[in-house]
Amino acid sequence: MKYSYFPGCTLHTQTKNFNDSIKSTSAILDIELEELKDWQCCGAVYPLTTDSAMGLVSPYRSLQKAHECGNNLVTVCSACYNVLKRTNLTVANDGEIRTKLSNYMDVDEYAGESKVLHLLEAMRENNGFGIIKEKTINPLKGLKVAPYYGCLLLRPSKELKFDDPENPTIFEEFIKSIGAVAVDFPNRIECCGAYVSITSQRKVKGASESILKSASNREADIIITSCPLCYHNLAKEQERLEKDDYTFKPIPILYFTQLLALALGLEVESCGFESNKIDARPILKSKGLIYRGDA
Amino acid sequence: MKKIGVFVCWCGLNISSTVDVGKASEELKNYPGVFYADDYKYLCSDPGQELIKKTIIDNKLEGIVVAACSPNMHESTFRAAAEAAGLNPYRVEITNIREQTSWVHSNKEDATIKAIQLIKATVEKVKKSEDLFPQQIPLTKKVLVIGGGISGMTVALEVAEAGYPVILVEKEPQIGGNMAKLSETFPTLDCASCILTPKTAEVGRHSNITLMTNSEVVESSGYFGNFTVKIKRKPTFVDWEKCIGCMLCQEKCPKKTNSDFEHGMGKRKAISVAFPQAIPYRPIINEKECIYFKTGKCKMCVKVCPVDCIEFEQLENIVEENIGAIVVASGYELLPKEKLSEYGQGKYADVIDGMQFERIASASGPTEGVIRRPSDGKIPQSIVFIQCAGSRDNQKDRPYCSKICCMYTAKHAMLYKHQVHDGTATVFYMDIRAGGKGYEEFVQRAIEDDHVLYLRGRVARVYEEDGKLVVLGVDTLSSEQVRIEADLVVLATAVIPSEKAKVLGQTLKVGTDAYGFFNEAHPKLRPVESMTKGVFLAGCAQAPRDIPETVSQATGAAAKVITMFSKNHLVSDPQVAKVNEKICVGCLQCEPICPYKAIEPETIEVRIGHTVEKRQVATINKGLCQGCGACSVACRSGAMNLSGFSNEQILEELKALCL
Amino acid sequence: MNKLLRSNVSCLLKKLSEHTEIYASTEEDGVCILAKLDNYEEWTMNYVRTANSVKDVFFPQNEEIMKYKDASSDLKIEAPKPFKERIAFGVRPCDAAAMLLLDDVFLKGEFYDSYYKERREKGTIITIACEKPDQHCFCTSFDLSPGATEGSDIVLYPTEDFFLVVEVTEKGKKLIKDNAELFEDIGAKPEIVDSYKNMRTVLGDVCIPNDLNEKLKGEFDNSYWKKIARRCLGCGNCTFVCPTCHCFAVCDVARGCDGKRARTWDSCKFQDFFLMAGDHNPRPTQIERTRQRFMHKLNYFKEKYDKYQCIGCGRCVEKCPVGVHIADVITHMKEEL
Amino acid sequence: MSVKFKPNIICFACNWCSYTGADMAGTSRMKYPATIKIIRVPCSGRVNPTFIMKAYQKGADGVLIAGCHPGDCHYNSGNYFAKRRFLLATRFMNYIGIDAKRLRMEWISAAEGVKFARVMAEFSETISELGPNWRAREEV
Amino acid sequence: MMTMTEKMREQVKELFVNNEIKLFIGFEKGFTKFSRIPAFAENYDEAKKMIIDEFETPFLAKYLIRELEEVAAGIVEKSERVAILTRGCDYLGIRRLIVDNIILRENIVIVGIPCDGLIDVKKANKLLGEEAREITIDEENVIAKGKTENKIISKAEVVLDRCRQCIMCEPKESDIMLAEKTANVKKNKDYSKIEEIEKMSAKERYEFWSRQFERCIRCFACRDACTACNCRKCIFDITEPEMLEKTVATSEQFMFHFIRAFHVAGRCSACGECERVCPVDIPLGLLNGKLRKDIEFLFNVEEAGIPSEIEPLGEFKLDDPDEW
Repeated sequence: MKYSYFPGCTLHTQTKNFNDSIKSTSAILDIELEELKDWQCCGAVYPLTTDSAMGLVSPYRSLQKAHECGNNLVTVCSACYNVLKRTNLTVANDGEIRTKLSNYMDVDEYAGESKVLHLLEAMRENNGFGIIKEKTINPLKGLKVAPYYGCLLLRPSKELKFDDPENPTIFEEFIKSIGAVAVDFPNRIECCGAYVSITSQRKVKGASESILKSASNREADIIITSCPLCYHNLAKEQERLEKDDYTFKPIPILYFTQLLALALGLEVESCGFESNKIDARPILKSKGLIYRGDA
Repeated sequence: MKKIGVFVCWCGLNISSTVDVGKASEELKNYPGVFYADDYKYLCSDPGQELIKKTIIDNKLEGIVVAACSPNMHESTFRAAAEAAGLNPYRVEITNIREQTSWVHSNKEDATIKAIQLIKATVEKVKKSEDLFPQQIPLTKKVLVIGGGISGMTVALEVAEAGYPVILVEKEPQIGGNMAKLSETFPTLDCASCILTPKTAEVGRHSNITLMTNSEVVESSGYFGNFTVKIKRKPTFVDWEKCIGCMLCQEKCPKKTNSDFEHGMGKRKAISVAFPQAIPYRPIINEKECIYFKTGKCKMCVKVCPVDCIEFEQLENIVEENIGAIVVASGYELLPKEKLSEYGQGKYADVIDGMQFERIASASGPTEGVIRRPSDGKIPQSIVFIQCAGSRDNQKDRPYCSKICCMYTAKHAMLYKHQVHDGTATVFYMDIRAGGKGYEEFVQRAIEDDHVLYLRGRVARVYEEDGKLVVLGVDTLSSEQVRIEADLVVLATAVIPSEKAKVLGQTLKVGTDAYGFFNEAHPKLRPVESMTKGVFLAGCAQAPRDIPETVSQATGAAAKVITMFSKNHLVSDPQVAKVNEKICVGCLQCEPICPYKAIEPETIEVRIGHTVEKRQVATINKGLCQGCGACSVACRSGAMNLSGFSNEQILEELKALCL
Repeated sequence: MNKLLRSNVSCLLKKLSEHTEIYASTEEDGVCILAKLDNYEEWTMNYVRTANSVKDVFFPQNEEIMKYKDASSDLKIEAPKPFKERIAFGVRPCDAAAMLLLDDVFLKGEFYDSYYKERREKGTIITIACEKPDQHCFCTSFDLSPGATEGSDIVLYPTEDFFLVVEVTEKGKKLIKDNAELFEDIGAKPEIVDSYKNMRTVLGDVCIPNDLNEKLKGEFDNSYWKKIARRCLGCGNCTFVCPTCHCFAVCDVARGCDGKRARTWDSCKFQDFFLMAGDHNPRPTQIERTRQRFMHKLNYFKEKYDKYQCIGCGRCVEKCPVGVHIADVITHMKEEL
Repeated sequence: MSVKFKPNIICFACNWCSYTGADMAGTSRMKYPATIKIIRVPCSGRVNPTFIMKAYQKGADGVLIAGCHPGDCHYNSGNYFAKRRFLLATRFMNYIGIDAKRLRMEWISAAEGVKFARVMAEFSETISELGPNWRAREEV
Repeated sequence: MMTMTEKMREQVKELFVNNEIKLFIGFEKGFTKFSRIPAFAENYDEAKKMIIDEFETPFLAKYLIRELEEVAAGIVEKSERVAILTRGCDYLGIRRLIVDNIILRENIVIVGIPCDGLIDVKKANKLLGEEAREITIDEENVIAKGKTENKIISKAEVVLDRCRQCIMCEPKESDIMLAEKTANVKKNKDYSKIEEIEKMSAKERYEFWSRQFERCIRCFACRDACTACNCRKCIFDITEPEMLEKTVATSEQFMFHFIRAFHVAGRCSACGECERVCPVDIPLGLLNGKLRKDIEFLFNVEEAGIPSEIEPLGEFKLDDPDEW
C-alpha cells in the first residue's frame, strides 16, 4: 500500500528517533511512505478562527500536493492528523472556502477526494496488526505498556472517526500485536496540557501530573504515545516530579514505533532509545528484552 | 342534457349588496342544461330548504347548483335537503359567491359578471357529476392491544368495560410491563405493585379480555375495521390450563439463571415465574438455560409436578384473529449502559441504570428492598446519580428529553436517604424537569428534607480506582471541577422505544420517527391516532411520558376505539379514487404516490370474444383512500379518476371559467 | 413553348401574390415543406419531394365546415368564408397526378364535395419536373415519369439557367398570358421534355399487372398481411403524408353556446378509426388495418375508379419508421397469386 | 379612456388550507380584484399540469396554485408532489414560450386570509401589466 | 462486424434447437438500400436472413408488448419466451417496459450486443454530395461510393446525433452477450442545444416552437415509437374527457406536445426514436431533453435516462428546491 507521508515539523529535528523508527518499521510492514516534497508546518491546532480561510492555506497546500501524487496522506503526530483531517473535511463540504483557497494559491481545486490517515489507521486498514503479529520476532513478553492517546487523535469524534472517543482500543490492539500487555489506566484520554504549557505552567502541571500518577499506580513499565507535544509535556513534568516528589518512580515514555522496531527485531541502537529523555533500556533489560547476550 | 336547478341566495344583504342576484338568476335561466333558476332571500333557512326540495320533486331535477356561501358552511345542509327530496346528494354543488365574491369585491358590475361565470362553471361541473353512494364497510368489533404494560392494560380494561372483546398481546410471559418492576412511584411514593396488581388481576379475570402473553404480532393485513392479524404464541413448555400454580417446580429446579425481569440484579430458576404477583401466575421454562434442553437429563420439574403439566415438546403456534382496531402500547426500554462509554460502558458492576436501582429498592426485588451494592452487597455510603445519561445529547443523536428521569432520580435519592440517613446522595443534573402535579414540591422535599445534594453540571467520566468509583464532574454554579469517590453510581439513562417497536411498525405499516417512537397523526390535535386509520397509539410507544400521562392517553385511545365500535358499520366518504379497468394498463405508477397505501395490483379476467384474458390492473381500497387525488395526476391514460372532483368535472369548470 | 428565366421566378411569384395566396416549397429547420409564402426569397429548389404534398393545399388537414352561434336559444349557422385564389408552386409531377385521383373521389359521380370543388377551381398547380429522383421514387411504375404533365396546369422543365414552360390546361395558358412579359417564346423544345419523360427512377419499374386487383380480391387472410403488420407500429405516418389518402373525420368544437364543425384527416391505421357504437371494432388488430390500407389502394380503388391509388411518390416508404414498402407488397403479391 | 385590460385568472385552491384561507379573507372583508376565479380541489396534489396548460389554451391569462405549507398537508404528502410537478411545469412552459410570470404557486394556510388577499392582488397586478396571453390560446 | 452476424445466427440456432424461445426479433435488410427493418423469426431458417451491422436501426422493444402475454399471465415456460436483439438503448426501452409491469423479465431472452454508435446514411450522403451507391464500414471510418467519386469519412463525423449522447453502450445485464464488453466510455451530457433555446427571448422561443408545432401533422408516430408510451388506451384516443381536440389548430398542437412531453418526463431514456420517426423532423429531443435536464438538476437525479423503480415524479424529497 502506497501513501504520501507528512512527517510534521518535529520529526526531522527533536524527534528524529521517532521518524527513523517509523521509516524502518513501515518498510518491514510493506507500507510504502513517500515523503511529501517541500512540506511545511501543518498549521498547528486546527486554526482557531474558522471563519477566515487563510488559516487553512498551509494544510490545504499539503493536501492538494498529496492528492496530485494520487495517494492518501499518512501522518503520525496527533496535531498534524487533527488539522489535516479537519481541513480535508471543511474543503470537501464548503465550496466557497475551497474556491477562495484554490484561487489564492492558483492551483486547481481540490475537494477532499483523498483521505487523511494516521499511521495506526493505515496499519489497521490493511490488516496491519495481523502482519505485525506475524513479523514480530522478539515479542515484548511481560512488558506492561500504558497507551496514552491524548485528545487531538480522538476529538471531535464526529469529524475524525479515529476510534470510540470515550473508549478507544486501537493502541491496545497494537500493544497486543507486539506481544506486550496493555495497561488500562483511566487518564489515557485526558489532555496533557498541549501548548498551554507555553503560557501557564501551573495548568499543565496539574494535567500531566494526573496522567503520570494514574499510569504509575497501575504499575505501567512504559508509556507510549504518538504525539511529540504530549511526549514533551509528559517528559518535562516527569523531570519536575522526580525533583520535587521523591516518592514518584519515573516511567520512560517512548514513541509507539520505537517499541514496534524492537519487537520486529531491529537492533537496539536503531530504535533511538538514547535520545529519549528517560532511558528505557534499563527496564527493557530487566525484563530480558534487550542485551540478552551480554552480562 | 341534465335537468339542473340553480338557486342563487341573497343571504340578506351579504351577497345582494355587491352581486346583482336578480340578474344572475335571470341570466342562468337560459343557460344550456339549466331547467329552473331562481333566487331566494335565505336559502339555508327552512323555507329555503323547502323551496329546493319542492322544486326537485316537482320538476324531477337531476342536479342542483346553490350559489351562496362557502361549501365549508352549508354544503352538507343542501346535500341533506336534496337527499331528502330523493336526489343523490353528490349531485349538489355549491358556488361560493359570498366569501369569495361579494365580500371581497367592491365593484358591483365586476362582481356580478364573476358570480355568473362561477355559477355557469358549477353548472358544467354538475353536468359531469355521478351518483355516489357512501361505502358501507363491515366492522369487526374486536380490538387488539399490543403491549401489556400500564397503558395496554388501561386500554384493555376501558374497552372491555364498554362491552367489546379485547385481545391483549404481551411479549413477556406476564403482564405489568415496566411498571411492575418499579419500587415506589412519584410523586406520592405509593408502592407500584400495590396500585398495579388490582389492575393486572382485573385484566386477568375480565371476561372480555383474552390474554395472550409470551406472544408477538408477526403479520397484519387489511384496513381499518377489517384487520387480519397473525399472533405467534411462543412456547412456555408448561401447560398453563392444567397448572395450578403451586410453584413446586420453581423451588426444586436445580438451575439458577440470570433473571432479565431483575435486569441482572437477581437470579431466577430455569423454570419460574418472574415475580410473585405476576398475572398469569404460571411458570415458564427458559429454553436456553434448562438442563434438560441442553443435556436431556434432570427433568426435576416433571418429577415434582403434581398435575404433570410440563411439556418439553411444546411448539410455538400462530393464531389468526380478525380485528377491528389496533392499539399500540409497546412501551419503552432504557438505553443500555453499554452504549455510554464515558460511564464505563457497563464494565463496572456498581454503575447501574435506573431500572436496576428500582429492582434493588423494590421489596419483591433480589435484596428485599435494602439498597446494596451489586458487586459486594455492602450498603453504599455515597451514591452519585447522573441525570440525562444518553438523552439531551447530540453526540449520540438523541437530543430529546426523556421526561421521567428527573422525577425518578429524585425518588431514588429520597428512598436511599430514608434507608441510609447519614449516606450522601449527589445528583448531577442540567435542568430539573418537574412539571406535573405535585412534582416540584416532591423535588423540593428531596432537597430540603432529605438533604440530597444537587450539583448542576455534567459528569465527564466514571472510572474505578482501588475499589471506589471516581466520578469526574463539574459544578457549573461554583465553576469548579468536582471529583467524588462514590460506592454506587446510578445512571438515569435515556428512554428509548422497546427494541421490537421498529419491526412492529413495519408489520402494521405505521411510521416511526428518527428515534423509533411511533408517528402520531397530528402532534396537537390527534395524538392518540397513528397515520394509518384504525391504528391507535398509547403510552411511551409514542413518546417518553410518565404514568399519569400514559393512563390519560390510554383512556383517550380507548375512547377512540369505543366511538369507532359504536356504529354497526363504518361509512366511508364516496369521494375517493376509482379505476377505469378498461383503460388501466397496470403500470402502477400511481402506487408510490398514495400516502395511505390504498392502491394494490389485482389480476382481473376480461372476456374478449370467446377468449378470457387475465390482466393486471390497479385497485383502490375504498376504506383507506381519503380522496386526495394525487394518484390521478400520475395516471397517464386517465384510468385513475377521483369521484367528486373528476378530471371531466375540473376540465369543464375550467372551460366555463375561461369563456 | 415559353422560357422562364430562373432569376425572375421570385418576381413572377410576387406578381401573382397580389391577388392569390402562394404556396411554394420552402425549407424550414432543415425540412422542405409546401407552405404559404410571403417572403419569396425563401423559395428553394434543392429538394426531391416536400414533406407534405399538394393535397395540403386543396384538402387541408383541418378545414372549418360551418360555424354556429348561441345554440340554446335561436340557432344561427354561418357558412365558412369564401376561399381565396391559391397557386401551388414547385409541386412535383407525381403529386400533381395525385390530385387527379382525389378529383375522382371528391368530384366524380353524383355527389361532389363543395369545399374541395371550390378550392380546386380557385387553385392552379405549377409543377417543376424532377431533375434527380431518389431511391424512394417509383413513379414510372404507375405510367408517370419525372416529367409527367398529368394534373398540373403549368409544368416547368428546369435546365441550367431557365425553365422550359409547358401549358397543360386553359388555366395555365391564361396565367401565362396575363404575365406574358416574364416569359419568352422559344418554340418547341421536345428534346428537353422527352429527356425528363424517359428518365428512369433508381428503383426501376415495379410493373404492376393490370389485373392485380382481381387477384387481390378476397385475399383477406393471406399470411403476408400478418408478416408486414407484425412490423407496423400503427402510427398514422404513411396515410397522412400520402398525397392520395383522403379519409377524414368530422367533429364539433363547442365553446359554451357557440362553436364550429370541422373536418380533419383521419387514418385507417389508428386504433379507433373503425370503432363503431357498442364498442365493436371490425378491424381490432394491426393485421386487418394494414391489409385494409393496401387493399384499398390496390383493389377497392381500382375497382371503383379503374386506377391504382398510388403515384409512386415514395413518401410513405421514406417516412415509414419500420420500412413497410408498397412496392414490396406489389412484387410479393404478384409472385404469390 | 382606454378600457383597462381585465385579466382572466384561474386559481386552484386546496380545500383544506387555501380555500379556507380564501374564506378567511372573505370573512375579514379583505379586497382583491374580481379578475380571479377559484376552483376548489381536494389537494394541490390534485392539480394536473395538463389543467394548467388547458387553462392557457382556453383563454386564461394567469394561473395560480395555492396549497398548504409543506408539512401541513391534510393528506401528508400532496403538496410535495405538487411542488415537484410545478417546478417542472413552470420551467417547461417558460421553455416553450409561455411567460413563467403567468404561473405562480403559493403556500397559503387556512389562517393566512391576509396573505391570500395580498397574493391575489399582486398576481392580478402582474398579469394586467403582462397583458392578455395570446400564446397557445385557441382562436374560436 | 460480420463475425457478429454469424455469432448471432449460431446463438439463435441453439435457442431454437433446444426449444428455448418461440420467437426471435432482430433486423434484416430493408427494401431500400442501407435500411434495416425489424424481422421476426419463428424458426431458425427464418432467422438466416437476419444481419447485424452498424447502419441505423429501428427500436424493437415496443414489439414485445404485442408479442408477449399480459404480465398477469405470469411467467411462461421456457419454450414460450421471446428473444430480442438488444443494444444499450434497446435495453433501456426493455427496462422501461419491465418497470411499468408491461412485460416480465423472465419472459424474454436478452441477446446483448455492444455498440459504439450507428451510421447516419443521410449525413454520409450529404458529405458525398449525392446518394451513395455503396457504403462499407470498417473500424474507424466509412467508405461511401457515389456514382463518380468515393469518399472516406471518419466514423465520428457520420455517427447518429443520438449516439453521441448515448448513456448506455451495451445492455447492463443480458442472458447472452454476443461480443465482449466494450469500454463503457462515459459520454458527457450535451444540453448545449437546449441551453441555446433557453437563452432566446420568450417571444423567440414561442415562435420557434409554434413553427415546429405547426408542421406537426398529428400522425402520433412519436407516441407509437416510444417505449415510455405504453398505455393500453392513449389519452389522445379518449373522447371523454377530451384532452385533445381532433382539430389541428396551433393551440391544440401545443397541448399535444405539452401532454406528451410530461407523460415521458422522467421516463424518457433519450433514445432519439421519436425524432427519427417524425415525418416532419420536429426536434422532440429538445423538448424531452429540457424536462430531463430539469429533473436531473432540480431533484439531483444522477441519470434521469435510466429507468428507476419509482419515477422522479412519483416520489419527493423534503429538501426539494423551494424557489421558483
